[in-house]
Amino acid sequence: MIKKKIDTNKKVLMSGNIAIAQAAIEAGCRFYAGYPITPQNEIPNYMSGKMPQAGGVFIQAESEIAAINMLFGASAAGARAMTTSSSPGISLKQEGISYLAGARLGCVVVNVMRGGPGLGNIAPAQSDYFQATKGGGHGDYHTIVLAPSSVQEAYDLTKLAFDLADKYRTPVIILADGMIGQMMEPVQATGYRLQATGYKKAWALTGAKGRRPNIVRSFFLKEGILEEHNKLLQKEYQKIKQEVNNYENYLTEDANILIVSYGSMARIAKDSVNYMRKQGARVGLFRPISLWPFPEKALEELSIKSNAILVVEMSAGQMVEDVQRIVKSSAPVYFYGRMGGGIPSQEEISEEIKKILNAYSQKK
Amino acid sequence: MIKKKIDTNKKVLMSGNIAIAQAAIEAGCRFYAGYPITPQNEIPNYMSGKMPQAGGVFIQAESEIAAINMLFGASAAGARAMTTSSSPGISLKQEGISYLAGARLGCVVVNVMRGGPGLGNIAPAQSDYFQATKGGGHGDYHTIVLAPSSVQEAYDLTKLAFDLADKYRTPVIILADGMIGQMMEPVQATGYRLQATGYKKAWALTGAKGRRPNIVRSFFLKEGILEEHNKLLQKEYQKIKQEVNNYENYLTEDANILIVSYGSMARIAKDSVNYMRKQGARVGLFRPISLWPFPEKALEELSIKSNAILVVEMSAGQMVEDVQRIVKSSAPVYFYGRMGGGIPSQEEISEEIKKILNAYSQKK
Amino acid sequence: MDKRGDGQGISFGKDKMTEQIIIAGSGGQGIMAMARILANAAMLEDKFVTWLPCYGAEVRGGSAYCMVKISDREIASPYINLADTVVALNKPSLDRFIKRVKPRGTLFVNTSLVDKKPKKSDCKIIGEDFSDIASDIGNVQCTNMVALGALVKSSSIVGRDSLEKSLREAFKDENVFLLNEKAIKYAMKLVKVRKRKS
Amino acid sequence: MDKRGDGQGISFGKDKMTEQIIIAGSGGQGIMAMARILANAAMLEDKFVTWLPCYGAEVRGGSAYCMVKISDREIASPYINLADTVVALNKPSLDRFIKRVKPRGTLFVNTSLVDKKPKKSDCKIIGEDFSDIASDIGNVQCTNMVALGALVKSSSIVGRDSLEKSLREAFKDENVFLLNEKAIKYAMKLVKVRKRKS
Amino acid sequence: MNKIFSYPKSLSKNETHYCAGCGHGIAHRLVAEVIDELGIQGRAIAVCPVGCAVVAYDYWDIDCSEAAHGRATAVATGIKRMRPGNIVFTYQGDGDLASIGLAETIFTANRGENITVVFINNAVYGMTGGQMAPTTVMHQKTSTTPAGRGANFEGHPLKVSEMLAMLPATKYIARTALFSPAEVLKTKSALITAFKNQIEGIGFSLVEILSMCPTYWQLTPEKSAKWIREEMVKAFPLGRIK
Amino acid sequence: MNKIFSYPKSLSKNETHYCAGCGHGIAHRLVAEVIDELGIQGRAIAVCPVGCAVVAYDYWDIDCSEAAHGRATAVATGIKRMRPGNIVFTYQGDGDLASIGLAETIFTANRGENITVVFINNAVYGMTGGQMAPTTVMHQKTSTTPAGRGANFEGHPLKVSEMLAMLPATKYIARTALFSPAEVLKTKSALITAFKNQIEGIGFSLVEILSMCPTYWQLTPEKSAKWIREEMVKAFPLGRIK
Amino acid sequence: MSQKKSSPKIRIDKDRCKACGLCIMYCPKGLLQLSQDLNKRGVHSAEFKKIKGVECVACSFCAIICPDVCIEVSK
Amino acid sequence: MSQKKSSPKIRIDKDRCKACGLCIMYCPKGLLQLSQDLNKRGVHSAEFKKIKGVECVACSFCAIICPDVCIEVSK
Ligand SMILES: Cc1ncc(C[n+]2csc(CCOP(=O)(O)OP(=O)(O)O)c2C)c(N)n1
Ligand SMILES: Cc1ncc(C[n+]2csc(CCOP(=O)(O)OP(=O)(O)O)c2C)c(N)n1
Ligand code: SF4
Ligand code: SF4
Ligand code: SF4
Ligand code: SF4
Ligand code: SF4
Ligand code: SF4
Ligand SMILES: [Mg+2]
Ligand SMILES: [Mg+2]
Repeated sequence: MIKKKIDTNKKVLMSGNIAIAQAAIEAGCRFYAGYPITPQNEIPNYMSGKMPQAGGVFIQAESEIAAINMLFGASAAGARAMTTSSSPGISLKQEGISYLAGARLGCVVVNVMRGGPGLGNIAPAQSDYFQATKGGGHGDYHTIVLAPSSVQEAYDLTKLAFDLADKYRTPVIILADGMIGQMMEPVQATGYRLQATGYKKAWALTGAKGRRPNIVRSFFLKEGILEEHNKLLQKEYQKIKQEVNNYENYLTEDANILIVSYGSMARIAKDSVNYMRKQGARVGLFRPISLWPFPEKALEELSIKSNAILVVEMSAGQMVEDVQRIVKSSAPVYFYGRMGGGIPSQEEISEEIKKILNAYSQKK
Repeated sequence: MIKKKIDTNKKVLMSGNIAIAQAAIEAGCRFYAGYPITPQNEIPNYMSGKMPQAGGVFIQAESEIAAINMLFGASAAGARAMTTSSSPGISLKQEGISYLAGARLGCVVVNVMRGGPGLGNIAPAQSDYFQATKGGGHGDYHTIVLAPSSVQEAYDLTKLAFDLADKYRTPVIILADGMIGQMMEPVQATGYRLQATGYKKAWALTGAKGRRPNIVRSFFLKEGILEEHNKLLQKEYQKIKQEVNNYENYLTEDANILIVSYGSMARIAKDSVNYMRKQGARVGLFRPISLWPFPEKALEELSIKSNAILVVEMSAGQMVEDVQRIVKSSAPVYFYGRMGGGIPSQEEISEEIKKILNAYSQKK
Repeated sequence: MDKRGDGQGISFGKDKMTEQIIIAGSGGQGIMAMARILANAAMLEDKFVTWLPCYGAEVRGGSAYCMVKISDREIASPYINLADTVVALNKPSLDRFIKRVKPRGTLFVNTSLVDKKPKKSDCKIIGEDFSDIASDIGNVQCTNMVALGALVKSSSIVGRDSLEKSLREAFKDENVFLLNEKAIKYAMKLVKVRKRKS
Repeated sequence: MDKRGDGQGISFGKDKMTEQIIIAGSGGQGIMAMARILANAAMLEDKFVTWLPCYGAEVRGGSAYCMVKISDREIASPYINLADTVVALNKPSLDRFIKRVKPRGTLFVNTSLVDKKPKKSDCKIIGEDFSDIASDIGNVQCTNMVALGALVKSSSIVGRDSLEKSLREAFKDENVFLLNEKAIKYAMKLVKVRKRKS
Repeated sequence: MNKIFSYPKSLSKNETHYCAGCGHGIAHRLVAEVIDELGIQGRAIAVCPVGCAVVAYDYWDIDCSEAAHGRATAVATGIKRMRPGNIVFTYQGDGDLASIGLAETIFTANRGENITVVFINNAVYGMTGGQMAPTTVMHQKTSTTPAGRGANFEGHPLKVSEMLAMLPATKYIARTALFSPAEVLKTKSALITAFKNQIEGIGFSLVEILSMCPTYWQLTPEKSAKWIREEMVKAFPLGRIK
Repeated sequence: MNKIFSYPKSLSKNETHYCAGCGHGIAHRLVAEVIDELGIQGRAIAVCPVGCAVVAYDYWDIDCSEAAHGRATAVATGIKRMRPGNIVFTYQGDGDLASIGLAETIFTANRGENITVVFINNAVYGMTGGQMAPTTVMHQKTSTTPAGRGANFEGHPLKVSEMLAMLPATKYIARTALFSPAEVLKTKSALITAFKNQIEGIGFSLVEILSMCPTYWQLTPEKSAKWIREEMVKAFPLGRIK
Repeated sequence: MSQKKSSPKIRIDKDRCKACGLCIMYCPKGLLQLSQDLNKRGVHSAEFKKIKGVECVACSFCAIICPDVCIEVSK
Repeated sequence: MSQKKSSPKIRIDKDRCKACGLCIMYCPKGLLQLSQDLNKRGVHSAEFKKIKGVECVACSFCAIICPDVCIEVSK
């Protein structure tokens, strides 16, 4: 296995897509299967050259479906495995993801979201939140969902994703959007992580020599067994809910207007916070990083001291439903979104905040 | 076209699957494509014989994906079209459904849900609520979702589904579960509906003779156009939200404990209401029939006069999130669910209600 | 008959009659057909009915069962927790459903495929060699009809006319119809005979 | 430079320098490479940078553009609404982005592909026949480098050393490097000359 | 007395859920015999299909993976690439391998993955109730071809093995049957070749086995055996294809 | 002076977004010419692919449908069955038709749907940036075969047309190319046959067209034309296949 | 005659048997039949039929064709 | 000489042209070339090159191979 030494002192200008690919290899990913689709083509292109060099496998699969099912095999064999795609391709993987979840196989699935529905376009979007967090596939399963908002974070979260996938034996979705995938920023690489192999996988398929056969399955026909299996899954989900709660608070301590936003959208929202602060408004930003589990407690606490909450998404309003559910009647929840690849400007968001502020001052 | 006269006076004992198939033909469905999967095999089996007789087309597709995309074509050509499957097969159709929604093509998709995730089992379940109502596919789209709770209703809603699909140019999902699909009950057929062809489809592909070409598409690359298209979709969704709001209230007028349940689960919940009423408890049942749009207003109103709400599902808790979102802080929302094909008995549900009642009486 | 007021299948307020039957056996024993003929006969008598099947491994092997509810008024849940009547056509079905016969209910057992007649003090047990009888009549496949005959005879859930009508609707082929009818009739006689004996 | 306090790219409280540049053209004009070399040069100077591309029809034809932010401190959004500098390498790009130059900003126009020099009173307009110049140097493909030379020369967003270093990192092939360097240098000279003239 | 025919070691003692006369039982036993004879029980990994043989893992005493319907070869690819030292095979029905999974089958073969494929062609979808399979022969009546295949534009039986034989990367393709003891033995030797190829690193090998489904052919087991011999082989000629 | 070569009526005046020298432009024009000559502009329905030709509907003045990537023949099946009087054709790239859509392609052909398929084989995925296609030839370098196809177990170029020719229900399968005016004309006559077959109810017809992708072959248009003539035809021999 | 080996034998696991009849069909000596009794499964399992003068030749055909691995053969 | 037909002619839509050069490659008479000027697209489009004594034969090769349908041919 050839490993080029990674200079962990030097920042490199790279795109989110490349950051994800490089991080995967450094995290010990040794199986990659994918099918080209914009805006994430840089990942398979990069992997086709680098995976063989890293002693791993690159397969350009015949379809997204083949890719996710190859991951099923690679993961069943105990390997760290990744596939990447964008919205339509991710829709095709839903059956496979449900199988991986059902069979308790970890893997990393990257969705570099684009405008939908259907073929849509290739502009950045955040309209697959529901699919990722509620489970676009069938059955009672969840996958961990992590949403980076910078290239560095795309790199860091990809590494984290492999650990979580092994720890909890679940698919982990990196929910990036076209903006994160395509944009370049300086990245500080952290080098190879050899604890990658630190997870014992006694259940993995290695040949039954000297032990009872291992079976990887999600099918439990006998009455009651599937329910038991589901209880096990739910218990694991409860554990994940307790342990995975990533978010960023930006100027929220004294904020009475709270913006909730994730991914690249949160970057623009941050600009708006900065701008509104200059205008003297006490605006803050809550940025969930783990979208599932959603950092409910943290938001709940902030919501109590907020006069109003503005959810901003590059979608028709998806995460806003979770926010409403969590916030309950603590604060009114407003929404501003752009769809189909439209990117709101800082000004648009600030305008929404001003509207809310006006409504409040009028009330007084 | 041979049409056997349907005796609309005589009840016939039939399964939900057959009721759906027969209703589709009577509603003017002339294109059926599907791929076998338990527990809905009776539908393709029936259709293979009856569709040709009705002058329609039956195709056993090579896969669920082929089937949904054949529907795309049939619908683009202006026909009423249906496909049916069960959970894993429906997951495979997610890309296609997103395309149909994006291209504004109506069709009927039946999901006779089974236990998941993965291959799961073939017992009845309700664990695809998220997938159906939030959009398991990519992008900001919605499909109308109708959940029958009897065989007669499966028949009636299927007919309604075709009308809604044409009216709003959207896929309509019949979200049945294995119990509805498999059980038999007497059904009163209502006969052929010839207004089936009453929807003018000027946009349909018929050849461009004498007019400008029609294009059926979901792809809008030029900046801003996809967003306009999405706005159009959202406007249509608002219209649907206003116009489609199906639900049943069962003994809710004076109820202070409200059960919320849908589909076959609501049947068992009704037994529990009956039982608890005998015990003197003021329990009622709210049964949403359209799951998307969810009858929000109706539930909101009921929730205000309820002391507690118990959501009962054959899932780990999916609809409950919508209930929480809608009910906000009006009443505490409890949940009881069985997973992986487990079917709760009336007694189990009543037990939950008793627990809630006890908690309340202790509070006093 | 549900006269115990446990609420199953009983509407709030009124106390109408509802019969809850579970028929269980192995994949190939014709459980579903038997239950369907029964349910259809009840429908022909203008009763409310539900017929809820449950298969094992998709279609074959394993144990399959079917829940039938017959009532004078609308039936809420088709699902049966405790049944008035359980028909168990093989051993695994017996083991599984014996505990789901209501107190004072009836349990039919196919003693051909059960080592020993089961014990359960709080319900009536009717044990017959359904499979052997069917074999004797000429086809072990008729086991279900033999059981159906015994069930209808001893419970009069449905009338004989509607049963016959239902049977005709189920078997268009005259020979098949006759064979099945024969099995039912034979069983009806048998149950009477045996009953007298016991 | 953002000195107008509109908040774009400016952190709350402090008023640091942020340069916002949009480079636009058609698919084959090397927009992305040009922007990347620029961004990388800034990174080599330890600046914070973001580089955000936008392609038209997947890769070819249509109009493509790239947004580059260069700042002394962390950059929130990589997205640019109004830019300090817009470089428009063809007509559609000009039409599209002319309205997004900030007051007192700079607009670079490739006059080779534009009928008439545009009018906009509130910003500086630098129009050069970038394509023709590139053609003259020997390769119309170098249009982007000619524009880059002009941009760096007239704005000094990045130093020449870092630009050269960045160029080296971009073009490993010596000949390709030399051709591109030549284009940049030529443009740098040119802008000076023309400036004097005007 | 010596046992000359006894229960294979790699076959679990569980009774199968298959119908009487179903070919799956024979094929399972053959696979187990071959595993025993090649001494690979400790390193064999099976990928089971979705089809009547879905719980084949209950019948073999080796490591097994499930696969989504049709995707067994994709799953096998993932396993084999990560565990090249193991002997990885798929066991798939005709619906699984030749309908929903056709693309995966062809591409896995075309990549020349060094795996073994056991392909059970019983001309119907057994598990879901006897619908038409891609391999259903002309005029055969099934649950979804009530008037016989061909009456409703269903096309012709698909000869997947012949298609795969066209691919340069496939190394061994044979079609055998289970309708008689002699054919069962031929099937076994074909399987031995197909597994040996993998052990020796030769590459993609597939054995297509014509197998009885008495239930959905609506024939007795005996008549089913005859139907393969007399009818099915016309559409699917036996022998080594490549 | 009479115009002997002019702009086809069924071709819209829009300029295409294709790269210089891209074969799609020629193929589009040929399709339009054939539609004009057969007088079917008023009843033709195109199903456009996902690939560089995704917006072919902007270039033809006829009714058109989009199709999800790879599913054009399934969409065409739905249209044709509901509109048997229309002339329905798909236009698909090699990624679309032969990779993700392979199963749909084979099954549509096997059912013998009476449609016409125009198959653009340019040996790469154009739209997504020049990745390997199933038709990429041995040793060809692409974005995902940086060391040339074959160096990393990618298998061999897939001859879909030959596979389809095996199916009894396919009526006409031909492979042509666009590398010279003469080949362009041959392509046109193949297309005429393929469309006529549909008009006459003969059945499934397909024309595979070897087409230049100068951008991702990283060759000039001229060299691209030469590369087809000299290299690509070795893997994909021209002529009528069936 | 002293060289005559002991009778070859088969052993049928009756409760496993599904009565498919394939062994019966293929026994070259006609030595197998369905029994009168029902087994645990409720079917008439296969059984060895003793016919005078006809010996089981241990050809294993019955075992080879049996889908349920009910038959063991010894020699 | 009176029978000599008028010169066949081609017309190139220069602004459509992408300068792929395929028409140039295939003109049997060598009558096409890239122009010096840039067109609207910024490329040096194809143009007819007048060569003394060499006539366009209206073979249409240039038009047939042109991917952008830039060329009309008349006779
Ligand atoms: C995605 C998906 N589609 C459909 C099914 C239902 N299904 C289960 S097995 C099967 C086909 C079985 O036929 P075959 O592969 O020929 O196997 P056999 O049962 O005949 O051995 C189908 C369609 C499924 N489980 N998953
Ligand atoms: C489900 C899905 N997967 C992947 C893509 C991305 N994609 C668009 S076109 C294409 C392949 C294009 O190649 P080809 O079909 O050969 O057409 P070409 O561009 O070469 O003409 C791919 C993979 C998509 N749009 N949808
Ligand atoms: S249905 Fe057919 S394939 Fe399935 S177990 Fe029964 S006989 Fe075998
Ligand atoms: S990338 Fe290739 S196929 Fe696509 S338009 Fe350019 S030359 Fe044509
Ligand atoms: S071993 Fe041969 S002869 Fe003996 S019973 Fe079996 S089949 Fe008959
Ligand atoms: S072959 Fe096996 S299962 Fe069939 S009858 Fe003989 S012993 Fe029984
Ligand atoms: S028509 Fe023929 S001779 Fe005339 S310019 Fe075109 S290619 Fe040359
Ligand atoms: S073939 Fe057409 S596009 Fe190419 S150079 Fe000639 S005129 Fe221009
Ligand atoms: Mg099969
Ligand atoms: Mg291509």
